[in-house]
Amino acid sequence: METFYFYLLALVAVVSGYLVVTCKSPINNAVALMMTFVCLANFYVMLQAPFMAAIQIMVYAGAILMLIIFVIMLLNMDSLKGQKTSHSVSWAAGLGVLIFIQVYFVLNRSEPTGLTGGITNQVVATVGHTQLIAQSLFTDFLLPFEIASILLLVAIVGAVVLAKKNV
Amino acid sequence: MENLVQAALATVNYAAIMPSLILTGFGMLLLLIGVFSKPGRTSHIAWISIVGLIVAAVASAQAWSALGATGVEFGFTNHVAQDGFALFFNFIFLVSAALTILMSDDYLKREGYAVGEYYALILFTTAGAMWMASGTDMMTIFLGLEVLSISLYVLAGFFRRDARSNEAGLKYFLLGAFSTGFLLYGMALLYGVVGTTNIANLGMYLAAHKALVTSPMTIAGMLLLLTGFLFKIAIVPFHMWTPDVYEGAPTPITAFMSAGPKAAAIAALLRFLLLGFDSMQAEWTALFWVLAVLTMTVGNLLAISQTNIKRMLAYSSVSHAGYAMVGIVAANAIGMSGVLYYMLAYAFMNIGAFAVLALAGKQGEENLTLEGFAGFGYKRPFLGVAMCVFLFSLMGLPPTAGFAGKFYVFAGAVEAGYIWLAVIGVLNSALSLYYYLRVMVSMYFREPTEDFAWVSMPMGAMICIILAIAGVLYLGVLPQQVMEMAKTAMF
Amino acid sequence: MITVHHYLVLSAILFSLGTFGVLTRKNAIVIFMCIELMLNAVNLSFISLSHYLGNMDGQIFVLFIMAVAAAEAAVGLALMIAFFRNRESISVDDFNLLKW
Amino acid sequence: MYDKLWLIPFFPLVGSIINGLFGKRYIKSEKVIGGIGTLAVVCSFIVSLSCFFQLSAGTEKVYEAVYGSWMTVGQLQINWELLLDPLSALMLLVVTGVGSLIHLYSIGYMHGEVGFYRFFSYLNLFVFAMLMLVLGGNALVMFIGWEGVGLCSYLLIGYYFEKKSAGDAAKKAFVVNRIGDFGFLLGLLTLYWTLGSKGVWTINFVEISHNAHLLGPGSVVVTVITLLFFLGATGKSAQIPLYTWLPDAMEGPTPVSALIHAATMVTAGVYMIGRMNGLFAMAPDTMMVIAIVGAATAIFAASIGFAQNDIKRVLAYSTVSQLGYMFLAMGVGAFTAGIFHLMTHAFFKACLFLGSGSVIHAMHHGLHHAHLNDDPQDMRNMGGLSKKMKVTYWTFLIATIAISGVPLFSGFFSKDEILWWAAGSTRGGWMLWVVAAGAAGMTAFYMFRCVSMTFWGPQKTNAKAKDHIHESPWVITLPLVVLAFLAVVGGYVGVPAALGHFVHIPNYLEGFLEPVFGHAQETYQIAIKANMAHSLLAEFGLMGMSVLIAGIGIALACYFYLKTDVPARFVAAFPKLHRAVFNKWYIDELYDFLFVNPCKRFGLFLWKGFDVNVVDGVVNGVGRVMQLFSAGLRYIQTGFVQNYAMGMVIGVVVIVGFYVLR
Repeated sequence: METFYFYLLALVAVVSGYLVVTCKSPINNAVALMMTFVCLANFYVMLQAPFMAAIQIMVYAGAILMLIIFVIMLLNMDSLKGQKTSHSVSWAAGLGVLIFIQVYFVLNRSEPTGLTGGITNQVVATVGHTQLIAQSLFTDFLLPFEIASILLLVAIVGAVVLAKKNV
Repeated sequence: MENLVQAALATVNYAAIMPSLILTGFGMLLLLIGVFSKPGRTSHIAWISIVGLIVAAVASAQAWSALGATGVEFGFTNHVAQDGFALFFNFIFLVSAALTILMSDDYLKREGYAVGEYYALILFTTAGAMWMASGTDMMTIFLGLEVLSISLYVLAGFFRRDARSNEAGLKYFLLGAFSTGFLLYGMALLYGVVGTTNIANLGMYLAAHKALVTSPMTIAGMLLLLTGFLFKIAIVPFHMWTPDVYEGAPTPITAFMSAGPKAAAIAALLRFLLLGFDSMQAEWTALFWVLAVLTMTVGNLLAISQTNIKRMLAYSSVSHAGYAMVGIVAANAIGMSGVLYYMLAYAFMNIGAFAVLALAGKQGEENLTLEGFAGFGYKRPFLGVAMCVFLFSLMGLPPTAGFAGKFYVFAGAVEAGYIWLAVIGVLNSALSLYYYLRVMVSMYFREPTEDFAWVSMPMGAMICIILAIAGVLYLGVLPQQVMEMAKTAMF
Repeated sequence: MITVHHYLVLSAILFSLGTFGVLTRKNAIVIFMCIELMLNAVNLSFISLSHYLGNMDGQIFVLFIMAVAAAEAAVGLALMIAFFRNRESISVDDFNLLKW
Repeated sequence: MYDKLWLIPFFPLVGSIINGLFGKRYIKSEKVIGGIGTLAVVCSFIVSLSCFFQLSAGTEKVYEAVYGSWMTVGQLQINWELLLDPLSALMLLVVTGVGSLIHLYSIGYMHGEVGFYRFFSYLNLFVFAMLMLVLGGNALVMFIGWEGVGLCSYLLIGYYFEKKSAGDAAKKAFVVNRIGDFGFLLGLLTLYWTLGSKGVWTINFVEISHNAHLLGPGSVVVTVITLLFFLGATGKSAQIPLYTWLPDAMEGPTPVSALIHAATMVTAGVYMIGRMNGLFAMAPDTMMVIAIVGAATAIFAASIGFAQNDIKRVLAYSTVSQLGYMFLAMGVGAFTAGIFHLMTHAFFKACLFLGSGSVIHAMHHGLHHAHLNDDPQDMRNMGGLSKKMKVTYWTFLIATIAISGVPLFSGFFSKDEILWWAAGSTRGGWMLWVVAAGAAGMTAFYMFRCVSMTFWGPQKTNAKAKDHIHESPWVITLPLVVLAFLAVVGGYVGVPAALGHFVHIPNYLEGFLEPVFGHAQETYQIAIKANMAHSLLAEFGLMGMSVLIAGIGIALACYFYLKTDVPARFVAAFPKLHRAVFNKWYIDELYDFLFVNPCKRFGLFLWKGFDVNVVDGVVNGVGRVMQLFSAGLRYIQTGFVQNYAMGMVIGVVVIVGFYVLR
C-alpha cells in the first residue's frame, strides 16, 4: 500500500514538475508547481515529518506561490505568450539528463551513512514532531533562527525599496 | 517549557557574535532614522553607519586582543567560532563596507537615490559576511550567505528606475538563486554522508572513516557545495554573471561586491576546505590548480578587449580571484595567510579604483569608457594620481599592496612546489598590465574630450580615496605586521 | 518497501527537471518557479535523509531553506516588478543591455 | 657617511613630490621648480661623492644598510636594504653626476613648456628610481627601481602626449620593458626556488654571490636562471630582440633621451649583470649568449644608424650599438671593461644628446621665427651650424671623437679594453672581435656623417630661419662643456695595462672594482688567455687595427658627405638595400605582423570568440553558430542569463563527472 501510494505520488510529482517546466502560461506553471508542493507535503507525512508538511503547505503553497501568482496577475503577462522556451532545449535537456545520471550514479554507488540520531518513529510518535523541531530549533539552532529573522527583515526592506514607485 | 528556555539561554554567547550584533543593531537603527529623514538628505545616516562600522571594528579588535590560549570563542552550540580567522576577515569586511559607504553618499545624491535603507542594507550585508566567516555550521554559513546575497540582489538593483541596474539585479538574483540550489544539494548529500551539518564534525568524521573520502557521494557533495561558493567568488566557469552585474550595479556596490562578499565566500570556502575537507586535500588542490589557471587566464584575456572601465575592472576582479586561488592551492601557511592578505589588499586597491570611477562618472555613468577618461589625469590631477596608485597595485608593481599580496601567494605556491602555477601567475600579471595600462594611457596620453570641471570633491569620497591610498601603500611598504596577523589568524 | 533511495532518486529527478526549466524558460518568473522546484527537491532529500538517519538537523535545515525561499521570492519578485516597470517585459531575452 | 646612504634616493624623491604636488599651483616659477629639481640631484651627488671617497679610502668594501624588514616568507627574509660597494658607488656618481647636469640643462631646454613642473617631477622620480635600482641590496628592492625607471620613462617619453606618436612610443617602451621585467621576475622566482631547495632562502645580492656555487657551475638550472635575468636585461637595455622601444623613445624631450640613454635606464641591464656577476660567471653558456647578442646588437644597430636622418635617431641607434659593446664585455667576462664603457659612454652620449638638443633647440627657434614647419630634427635641414653654435659644435665634436674611438679620448680606452677582452678572453673569440671592430668602424662612420651633415658644409637651412639660429644659453652649454671635458679625461681612470705600463698610469678602475668582480673572475678563471696575456704585440696590434678601422670610418664619412655625391650614387645604385636599411630592416612591421596583431586578434578572439561564441555556440549548436557568424558579429546576442546558467551547469557536470566517474 505504502509502495503504491509512493509511486502514485511520485508520478504526480514528476508529471507536475514536468508541467512546471513546460506549460506555456505562467499561471499553469504556478498551478503545476502547487501540485508538486502538495505531493511533497504528502511525502513529508510519509517520512514522519507532519510539521514539515504543514509548513510546506503554508509557506510554499500558501505564501510563496500566492506571491508569485499575485505578481503574475499584477504584471498581466499576456505579452509573454508565445515566448515559451529559449532556443537551447535539446542542450538543456541533455544537461538535465546528465545531471540526473550523475546523481543517480552517485546514489547507487554509495550508502548514506553517518552519525545517526536517536529519533525513531516511536520517539516522533510519543514526543510529537512539532516539539522535537522546537527543541532543536530553540537550543542547537538558535543562532541560525535569529539570522533567519534578519534575513526576512532584509528581504522585506529590500522588496519595499525596490518595488515602491517613488522615493 | 522552563527547561527549554534555560537550555536555549545556555547556548547564547553574545561575545561570540558581538561585531555582527552591533552591525545588525545599527542597521535597524538606520532603518528607523531613515523613516524620519527626508529623502535626499541622508548624509547623517551615512555617518552613523560609519560609526556603527567603527564600533564593530573596535569590538573586533577587542575580541582579537582577548583571544586566549585556545584562540577561539565558540557560541550557540558550536554554530559560530570567533577565532582569529573570523576576526581578520571581519576587518576586511569592515574596511570594504566603510570605504563603500564613504564614497556612496555623494554618489547616491547625484544619481537621485539617497535613502537610508541603502546603508542599512550594507550593514546587514557586512553582518552576513561575518556570519559566513565565523560560522562553523552549514546552516549558519548558508544563512549568512543568504543575508549577504539577498542584500546584494537588492543593492545591485537599487537604482530601480535605471534599466541597467534592474537588469544587473535580476541577473544576479536568478543566477545566485540557481547556484544556491547546487550549494544546497551539495549540503544535502554531505548531510546524508555524515549525518551532521557541523563542519568540524564533518571533518572529524571523514578523517575517522577513510572509506568515505573516496565515496562518490562525499565527493559529489563537496564539489556541489564548492560550486556555490565558487559562484560567489566568481571562479571560471562560474564567473559569467560578474561582468554584467558589476557593470550594471551602482558603482559603490560593484566596489563592495568585488571586495567584501568575495572575501566572505573565500572565508567560508577556506573553513570548509581546511576544517571539513582536510582529509580530501589531494582532491581539491588538483581541482583548484586547474580552476586557478583558468580563472586568471580567462579573466585577463577577456579584460583586454573591454572599453568600459567598470566592465574591465569586473573581468580583472575575476582574474584576481584566480590569484587568490593560487594561495589556496598552495595550502600551506604562507599561501593561506597570503590569501587573507591578498583579500585585504584587494579591498583597498579595488574599492579605491572604483571610488575614482564613482567620482568621475556623470549621472547615468555613460562616460566610464576609455574615451571618457581621455585626459582625465590632467583635468583632475589628484584623482589621476590616485587612480594610478590603484592601478599599479592591481598590476602588482612594488611597493604596493598588490605586489605584496601576489608575492605572498606565489611564494606560498613556490614553497609548496607548484612552481609552474607561480610562473603562470606571474605571466598572467604580465598580461593584465596591458589593459590596466590602457586606462593610464587614456588618462595621460589623450587629449581631453570632455570637461571634467563639474566633478565636485565631496568629503566622504576624498576620505575614502585617501584611506585607500594609505592602505595600499602601507600594505605594500610595511606588510610584515599585517602578514603576522594573517598568519596567527590561520587555524 | 520504500527506502531512502527512492526518495533520493525522486529528488534527483525533480532537481534535474528544475535545472532543465531554468535553462529553457524565457519568463523570469517561470525561471524562478523552476528554482523553487530545485529547492524543493533538495528539501525532499533533506527530510528523507533526516528520517533515515533519525536526526532532526536535516528538517531544521529545510525550515531555513523555506525561510530563504520566502525571502528570495519577495526580493526576486520585487526586482521583476522594477524591471517590468522599465521594460514592459520580464523575458530574459530583454536582459540585453549588459553584454560582451 | 655610510649611515646617510638613504639620503641619496631620498633627495630626488622629495624633489619630485614637492614639484609634483605644489609645482603647478603654488610654486609656478620655472626657476624655483628647476632649481629644486636640480638641487635635489646635486645633493644626492654630494652625498654619493662623500660615500665614494669614504669607500675608496676605507678598508671595508661592502656596506649593507638595513632599514627594517619588508616581507618575511618562511625562511626568506626580505629587508628594506641598500648596498654600497665599489660598483654601486661608481654607478651612483654616474647617475647623480650626469643626472644633475641634465637637470641643469633641462631648465634651459624646457623653458616655457606647458607642464614644466610635471617634467621636473617626473625627472626627479626617474633619478630616484634609478638610484633605488643601483642601491638595492636585494633583488626586490632593485626590482622597485627596475619597475620605477620603466614607469618614469613611460611618463617622460609620453610627455608630449598631444602627439600620438609620443603616446604610442611610451606605451611601446613600457610594454617591451615589462616583457623584460617578467624575465627578471621569473628568473628571481626560479633562483629563489632553486637556492631554497639547496637550503638557502635568500634574494640578497651579497648572499646570492656567496651561495651561487651551490647551484653547480654550468648546470642547466643556473643557465635557465641567468638567461631569464638576461631577458630582463635585454628589455631594459634595448638589446636584440627587445630593442625596438629605444629609438621610438626619441619622442620624449631631448633631456629625457639623454637621461634614459646615457646615465640611467638602459644601463640598468648591464649593471644588473655586473651586480650578479658571481651567478653569471657560473653559466658559460649564458655568457656566450650574452656575448653573441651583444656583438650582434652592436653591428645590427650600427647598420641601422647609417640611414637615419633624424639626428636623435642616429644617436638612439648608436646607444643600442654601444650597449651591445657593454653586453659583449659582460659576456666575455670583462665586467670591469663593461662598466668602464658604461661610464665613458654616459659622458659622451650625454654630451651628444644634450648637444643635439641644443641644435634642435636652435633649429626650432630659427624655424619658428621663419614660420616654417620643417622638422627641426632632420639633419638634411641642417649643415654649417659650426659657425653659429661654437660651444655646441666643439663639445659635440669632442664627444663624437670619443665615441669613435680615436686614441687618447675616453671612448678609445674603454672600447679598446672590450675589444681586447673579446679577442683574448678565455670566454671570447676572434669572431667577436671582428664583429665588434666592424661595428666600431661603422660607429665612427655614421657619427662623423652626423657631424658633417649637422655642423659642416653649406648651410641648408632656409635663409630666413638661418638668421635666428644662435647659441643656446649658459644653462645648456655649461653641462655640455663639463660633459665634453669628462668625455676626454674620463678614460684615464682605466688606462689599459699595456699602455699604462709605458706612461706609468695604473688602471685605477680595475683596482677599484676588484672587490666586486675579482672573485668571480678568479673562481671561474675568466682572464685573458695565457698565450696572449704577456704579448704586448698582440695587444698593440689589435689596438692599432681598431684605430685603423675607426680612422677608415671617419675618413669615409668625411669623404662621402663633404666632398662627393657618393651617397646619392649609392642610393641610386642600390635602392632596395637603402630602403631596407632606412626602414630599420622592417623590424617594426615584422613585429606588428608576428606579435602585436596576433595578440590583438587573440584577445579579440577570446573575448568575442569565447564568451560570446563558445558558450552561446554550445547552446545553439554548431550550425546555428555558422548562421550567426554569417549574419555578422553584431547579431550575436549574449548577456543571456541562460547562457550563463548553462555555463555553470556545464562546469558542474564536467567537474562532478570527472571526479565521480574517474
